[in-house]
Amino acid sequence: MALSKQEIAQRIAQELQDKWYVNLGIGIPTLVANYIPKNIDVVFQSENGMLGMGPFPIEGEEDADLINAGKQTVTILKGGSLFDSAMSFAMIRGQHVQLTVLGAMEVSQNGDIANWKIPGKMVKGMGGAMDLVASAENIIVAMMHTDKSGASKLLKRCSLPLTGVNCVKKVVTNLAYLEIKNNAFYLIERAPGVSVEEIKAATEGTLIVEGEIPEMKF
Amino acid sequence: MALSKQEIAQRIAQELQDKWYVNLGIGIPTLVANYIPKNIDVVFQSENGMLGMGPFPIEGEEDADLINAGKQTVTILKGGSLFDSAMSFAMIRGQHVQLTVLGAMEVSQNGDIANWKIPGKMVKGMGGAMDLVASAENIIVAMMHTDKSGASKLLKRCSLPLTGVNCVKKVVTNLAYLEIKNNAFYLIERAPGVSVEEIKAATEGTLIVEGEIPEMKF
Amino acid sequence: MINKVVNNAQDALLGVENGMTFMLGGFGLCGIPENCISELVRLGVSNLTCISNNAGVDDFGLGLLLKKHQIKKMISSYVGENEEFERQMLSGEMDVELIPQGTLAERCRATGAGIPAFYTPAGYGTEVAEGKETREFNGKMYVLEHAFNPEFAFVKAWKGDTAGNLIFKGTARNFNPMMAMAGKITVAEVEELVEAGELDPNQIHTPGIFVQRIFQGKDYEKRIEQRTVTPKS
Amino acid sequence: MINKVVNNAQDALLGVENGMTFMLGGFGLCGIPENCISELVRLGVSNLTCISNNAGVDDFGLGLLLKKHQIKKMISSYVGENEEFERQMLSGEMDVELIPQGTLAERCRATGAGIPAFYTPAGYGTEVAEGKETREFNGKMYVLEHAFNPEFAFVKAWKGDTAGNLIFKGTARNFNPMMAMAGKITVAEVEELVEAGELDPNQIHTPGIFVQRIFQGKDYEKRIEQRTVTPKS
Repeated sequence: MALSKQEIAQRIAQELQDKWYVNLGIGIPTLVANYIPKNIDVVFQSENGMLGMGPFPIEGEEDADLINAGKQTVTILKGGSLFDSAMSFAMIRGQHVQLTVLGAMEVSQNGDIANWKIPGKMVKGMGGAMDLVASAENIIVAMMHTDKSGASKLLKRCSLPLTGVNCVKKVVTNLAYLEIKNNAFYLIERAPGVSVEEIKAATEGTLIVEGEIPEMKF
Repeated sequence: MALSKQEIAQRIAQELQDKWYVNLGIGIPTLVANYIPKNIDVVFQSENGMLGMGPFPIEGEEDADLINAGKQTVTILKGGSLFDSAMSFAMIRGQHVQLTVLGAMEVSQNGDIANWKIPGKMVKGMGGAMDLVASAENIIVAMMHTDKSGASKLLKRCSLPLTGVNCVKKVVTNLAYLEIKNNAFYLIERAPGVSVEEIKAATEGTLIVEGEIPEMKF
Repeated sequence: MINKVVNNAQDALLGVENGMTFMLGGFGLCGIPENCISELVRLGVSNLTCISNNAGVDDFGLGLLLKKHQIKKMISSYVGENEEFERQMLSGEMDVELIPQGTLAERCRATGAGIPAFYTPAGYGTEVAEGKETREFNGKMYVLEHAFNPEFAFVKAWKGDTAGNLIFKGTARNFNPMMAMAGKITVAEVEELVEAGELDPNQIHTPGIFVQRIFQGKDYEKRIEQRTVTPKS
Repeated sequence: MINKVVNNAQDALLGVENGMTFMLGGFGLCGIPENCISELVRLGVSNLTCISNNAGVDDFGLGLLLKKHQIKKMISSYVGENEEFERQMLSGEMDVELIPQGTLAERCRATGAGIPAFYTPAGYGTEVAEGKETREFNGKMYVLEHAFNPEFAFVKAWKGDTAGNLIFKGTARNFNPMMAMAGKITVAEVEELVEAGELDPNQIHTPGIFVQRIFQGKDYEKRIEQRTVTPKS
């Protein structure tokens, strides 16, 4: 069965490594914070100016001056720090953040990503996404494999305006965990109960299937 | 009679204006701080990371962590601030400092200045001087009019490696107060008792003398 | 010490005119100069170019200026959460330049720091880089980005002193420090204005040299955009 | 929170090798990483390239490395006050690259901030700009300057916590924050090491993300180069 958004986040959380600084985008990526493996220390960076982002505040303790990049009230953990936006993006651009997880409307087999604009329809802006994808050494995209009409979002070429080029290395969808290399999507794991054929059918870009493809483990 | 170093500083201090932030170089410029006109507020910036530099500390209260750009122990005034070197030069480069006063080995009639290197002999380095002269809107050079052998230091062209080009607007020497424009030194004031002829003789660069040249007043 | 205090927002905004370019601090509604925005609405100045990470919401922040059609052009990184904004943008009533958030922050800093241009990887290969110089350094491609040239910067701080020194709180710091560096005239409104000497010089975020006018703000609403909480257990 | 604490200078400098490029914080003798410098002397590593605003004095600071001929090249803005330095430089034993102080600070920041290059007016028309690209922006000439690529950065802070957050004191801050951002491995030595959570997150100068190793320094001399005082009246 296809993964829920929570399960996508849970699978991505398995990729976290000890001592990593991590930036989580809005949407599914935010949920990753709920599934940090035991025995590892990771620190969440919020690009509006915080390291050590903690959980939502206890009801009644919200502080208008302490929000995350999604404008949600949050807390800061012991050992965290606060800084301005130039410093925040110095961290990002300077590759001090080890992992970026973000959502996408489209990803292409050469690692391009589109997630900020639908011409004539929706223009919310790229926020920090262009800086993040242009800079991060390690980018995981969290997304649905297809759109509501069933059309694939894993493409040969993105049709929407790009957010970044040749940058995405890993994609976790509701159907599969894929790596991008050699101008193709390499199928690494299947969602439990989802067949290789189903994934092939849902992937417009070149899909490489080498050997037996294991199911994800949670 | 030619001015003493203190008097050069005193004359320069008359150029200070209310609400100016001022960077004083090492040597004669440092002495300017002793002659701030009454009824004006100026703030001294030290490029190693301080605004609101105050006098030397009371004996016994020296703090190794509070020095000026000349590595001298100083104090910080109420309302001052401390910051890093990048921020300090952001202030300088961004023209937030209204006046720079610095020493020179040579100045030329087109406003070039040389003060950091004598090839084969002395190479202490430019420190912050190149940033200061390239950025400041308002630069006053404090210097002796001639070197120890009597050779002019106000030249048609500098012979030493330059610190900056076309940047010096005013020069106060032991003999005169001069402005630099139209590729010439304009004589504005004489040191008390020093004749125009003496100044002419000590100036290698083109010296313009228009009308009666008043003596400096202190 | 040079005294930068003015009486109120009205005095702080003297010289503001139609057609000017402003920077306004804040991320979402966090750390926005509420008093300055109210005064801009009251003054009714129009044809403004506003550089601000976001554009407020329909009835608060820069949304108040949008509603009155005072803004000709917005330069932002993210403009969601604002229906009137979207309407004016899609209808062409307002011009919008969207730029990556880190590029926006760095361009603000560059403006104040006397850096006319710098290279950044953000936006390479996208429409953000169209018409811009690109260049390779160490095998990676970068885009040349330039400083801004704003007439005024409006920032909001937590505490400030009479010398113009500012301290921000939490994530309300965001774009405020760089914008404070960048204004030809920088106006700072603060929640608490103290005498010079009361703030620890070692803890100042924005040195007073960058601030031309400072005033004690009033009636701060500090609206929360997304109130997310953990229920009391 | 990620713990960055190592036992001592010896552990902090693991991996230091001959021929490497280091950044070392400090202005004059103010805010220099005394413990790291001592350990570099003890290790005897040589052929080093050192990026530091100054080069110490004959018997303290980087002068200690100079005396042992461990430095192949110095990149600094000001190197007076050091006879052995002058001797090695004029004799050609050591290579010296002098660059404007603001350019040095900005290049350190750029290194840490992922900015490969930027334009600055400093040095235009002088030998500092020789061989470098120059360019006009708004009628003024600028020089293109690049980021560095140091293996280690050694910085000294006043207080630090186990998460690597740093607070500097007075003008001992100087180059330390930018260099902390720039090291592939940044080693911070501190006068006082505290638990994560003891420092106010709003007052941290260098966020812990930039620091890979931190240790409690010892035996600080904090020598004063020019002791200038006002006599007691």
